[in-house]
Amino acid sequence: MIDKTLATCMEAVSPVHDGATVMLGGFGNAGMPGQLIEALRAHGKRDLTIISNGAGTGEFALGALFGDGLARKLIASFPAPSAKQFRAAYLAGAIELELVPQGTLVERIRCGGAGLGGFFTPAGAGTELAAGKEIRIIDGREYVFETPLKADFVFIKALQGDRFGNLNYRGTMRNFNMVMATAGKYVAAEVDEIVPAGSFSPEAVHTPGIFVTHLVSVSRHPKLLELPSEENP
Amino acid sequence: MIDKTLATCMEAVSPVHDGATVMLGGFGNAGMPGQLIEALRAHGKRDLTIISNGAGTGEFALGALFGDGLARKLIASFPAPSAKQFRAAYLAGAIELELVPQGTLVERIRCGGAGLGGFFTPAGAGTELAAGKEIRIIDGREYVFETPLKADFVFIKALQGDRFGNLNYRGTMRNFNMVMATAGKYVAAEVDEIVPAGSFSPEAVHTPGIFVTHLVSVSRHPKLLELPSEENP
Amino acid sequence: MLLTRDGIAYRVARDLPEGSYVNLGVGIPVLVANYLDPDKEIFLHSENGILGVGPTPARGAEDLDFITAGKGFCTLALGASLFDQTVSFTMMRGDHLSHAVMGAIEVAANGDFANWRVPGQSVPGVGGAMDLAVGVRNIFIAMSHVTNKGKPKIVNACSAPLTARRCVKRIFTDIAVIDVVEKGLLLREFLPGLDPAYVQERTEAVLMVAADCREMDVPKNFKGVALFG
Amino acid sequence: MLLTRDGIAYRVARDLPEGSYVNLGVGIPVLVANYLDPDKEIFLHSENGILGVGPTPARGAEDLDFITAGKGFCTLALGASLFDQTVSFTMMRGDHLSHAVMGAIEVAANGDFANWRVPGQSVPGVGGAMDLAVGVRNIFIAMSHVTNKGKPKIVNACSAPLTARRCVKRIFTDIAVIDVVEKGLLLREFLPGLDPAYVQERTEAVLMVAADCREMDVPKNFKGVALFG
Repeated sequence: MIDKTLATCMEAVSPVHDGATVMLGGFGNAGMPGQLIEALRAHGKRDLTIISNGAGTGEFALGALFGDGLARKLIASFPAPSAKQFRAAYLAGAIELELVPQGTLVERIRCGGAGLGGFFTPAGAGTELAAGKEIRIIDGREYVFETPLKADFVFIKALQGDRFGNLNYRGTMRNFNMVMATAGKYVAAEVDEIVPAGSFSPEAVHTPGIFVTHLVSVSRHPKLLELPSEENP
Repeated sequence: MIDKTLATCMEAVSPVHDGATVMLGGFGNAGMPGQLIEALRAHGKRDLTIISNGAGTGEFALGALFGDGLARKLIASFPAPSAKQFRAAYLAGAIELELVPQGTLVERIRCGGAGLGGFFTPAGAGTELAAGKEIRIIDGREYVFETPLKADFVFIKALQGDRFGNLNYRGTMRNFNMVMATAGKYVAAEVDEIVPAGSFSPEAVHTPGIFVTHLVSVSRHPKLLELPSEENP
Repeated sequence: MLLTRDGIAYRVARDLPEGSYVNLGVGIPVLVANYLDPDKEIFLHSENGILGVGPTPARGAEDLDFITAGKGFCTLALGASLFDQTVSFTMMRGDHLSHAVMGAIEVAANGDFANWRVPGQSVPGVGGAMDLAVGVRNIFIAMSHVTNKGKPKIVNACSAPLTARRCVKRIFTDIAVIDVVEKGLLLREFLPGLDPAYVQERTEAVLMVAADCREMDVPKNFKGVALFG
Repeated sequence: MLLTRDGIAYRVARDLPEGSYVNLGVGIPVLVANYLDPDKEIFLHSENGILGVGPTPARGAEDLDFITAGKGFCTLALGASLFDQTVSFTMMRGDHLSHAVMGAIEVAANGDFANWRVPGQSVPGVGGAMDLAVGVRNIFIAMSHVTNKGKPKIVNACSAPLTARRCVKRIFTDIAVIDVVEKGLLLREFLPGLDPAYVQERTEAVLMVAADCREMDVPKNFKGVALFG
């Protein structure tokens, strides 16, 4: 019987090694695998290359990971002004940033997951983010050559999963999680609930189980459940 | 009020002009827009370039379109041995065939729909289907450069649609329909049923309405409803 | 008396037709949502996977799984759909959205614009701005006409790092509406009480004046919000 | 007494482990589905958008919206998912499926193979074969050892148009199981009653014989179907 479920987030992050490339899903707090990232922090491996849309905020999960000094490089599109711990590390020269347009980041991950070798995008042409990259004029328009991204470990968040690794999402949780699931050999999903095999309608599966190697059911990180307060609008 | 519904398939095909490039969804009989293709046949415009996975079979819809002599070129991955009318036209020199690996066809359509300029795929490298194409070695592996495909008109099939053009599919109907919907400025969907706005759960929309410009509700072509018989296994 | 940020947003909203698919950037652009004609069906897109963003939920009714690209909570509108980042950027880069409304640091006479990095900014972030800029037919810029130091933001050539070249279609400021056309900038509207010369004085690039150039039609207030100030 | 087509399919099925994700091509490969160990959970993929193809429905229970890539009607297995062509080919080309079983016209000693176009064929069609060949880790070939004219199909170099280069991992024929390894072809198994020399005589390329080369373990019949004939 196939059963991809693990008991704990620590178990899910345990194979991560120093120097690994790690993709982390989520966009803002929605769909962020907060408990897996906390486990990654506790696991403490260093020199990580993190691929993520942003750099988090605050004192937990993605935001705090950069304060721990575990990452040597971030590939991202939007480390927000509120990403205080990343900003401090970056300004101290302790972490490298590879900044890419968000659509290019998405497409590079898809390219890695879909077995393609690279693509030309118009995004970034004529800007400083195209510096040093191959340029090609196609049908009179300028395009930038971009290369695939893959990761040693991918950590994502979904709503529900079954023992085959099939996943679904709610609201705006899908964001980077679905495409990142295709771009690694080790893909662990944090879910609110593991449902019995056969619970999903085949038409309603968002991430087919083939892309997911492990899943763990855990309550969301308490900080991710906080509604905005006066201090935290 | 937005209302993308049309009364008839003839109305949906009426802007098609001689020399147009037309994408037709479906894989086998599943998800084939049979009534729209019959209307396209009746419309009778010529010198069409058809983009479709196959070349149909039998005496109706996609298969019969090639017998009508309306197409001057087919871009496809698998004109099956049972595509008798296409085969006859091809062997008579009456139609050109651009044969591409199926994954390359899919990706070229996606590339057109996603605003990209081209991509490198390993599929076809070292084969006669790469003849004349740019080759690039990336990380020691050979890739073939492929270019985007778009169409003047896209005709697809879905299960249900709403007046905004949101669509869902059942079973194996999605196939080429979802990606083709992104690759044209004029995208008409044939649906079994038009449902009231608000009927779809936002998580269950397969093709967001932004990609669909017109839709028409019509019973499926009778030939597509036939179960296999002794004569037609 | 110039337009407020809400006033600019109000004016932008007037140019969004029924059936448009619109991405609203952070800052003044998101305010546009408050001024859409309720009789027109317009789909608002959020790059993190929503087509059909609805109103902000009431305090206490927020749902943690429903946020916009600006990280604020949202609801969904009638006919909304949810999807992942690959589909969202297909919409953005693939010429499917009809309009993107963005802020800017500078806009040049040829339609170049800069909006993602203030020169000298220590930690850059770009997000989806470049994809929208190259992929959306109607790029609308909503911004103050000059900086808070009074320096023109509509210039001959951008000095800030570019977002994209030759893509801006229309500029909405606190004093004017200006189109980017083949030959340069075309003044379409100016604030009541001002005149084209006033706008030109605050614009580095040369403005052509449209034959039908007219006073902007914006009320003083809208549902209690001051559109002038 | 050679293996029948069902016999080859039976033998292929033995090499598919629990948890494998397998695409079965037309011809002998699709027969593999009939011989899978019911105690193992194995997901069958169909390129038109199914992961988890189930058994063929009973006559009269067919559903027109549920077909496989071979255009036959199908049901879905426990845990199945449905998706579109972009996701399907991400699985195929992106090294996600664990196995693809395909027929072949020829296989060369270096792992090249040809399966999509018989030389001189008037109307070519390629389908998804090339994407599977470049994207799946374990390419299994299931075919007769020689043509119906007795010509070897395992050759030094393919003469038919290639599907892909250097990708075949294992060849299952009606008389042998042969691995493609770094140095060439390695005979792993031969039919009971035959010997390595018999297989070599019917093979153009030189075969190395594995140290543990052994007789193939296939029963005469399986649920009433003859596996030898």
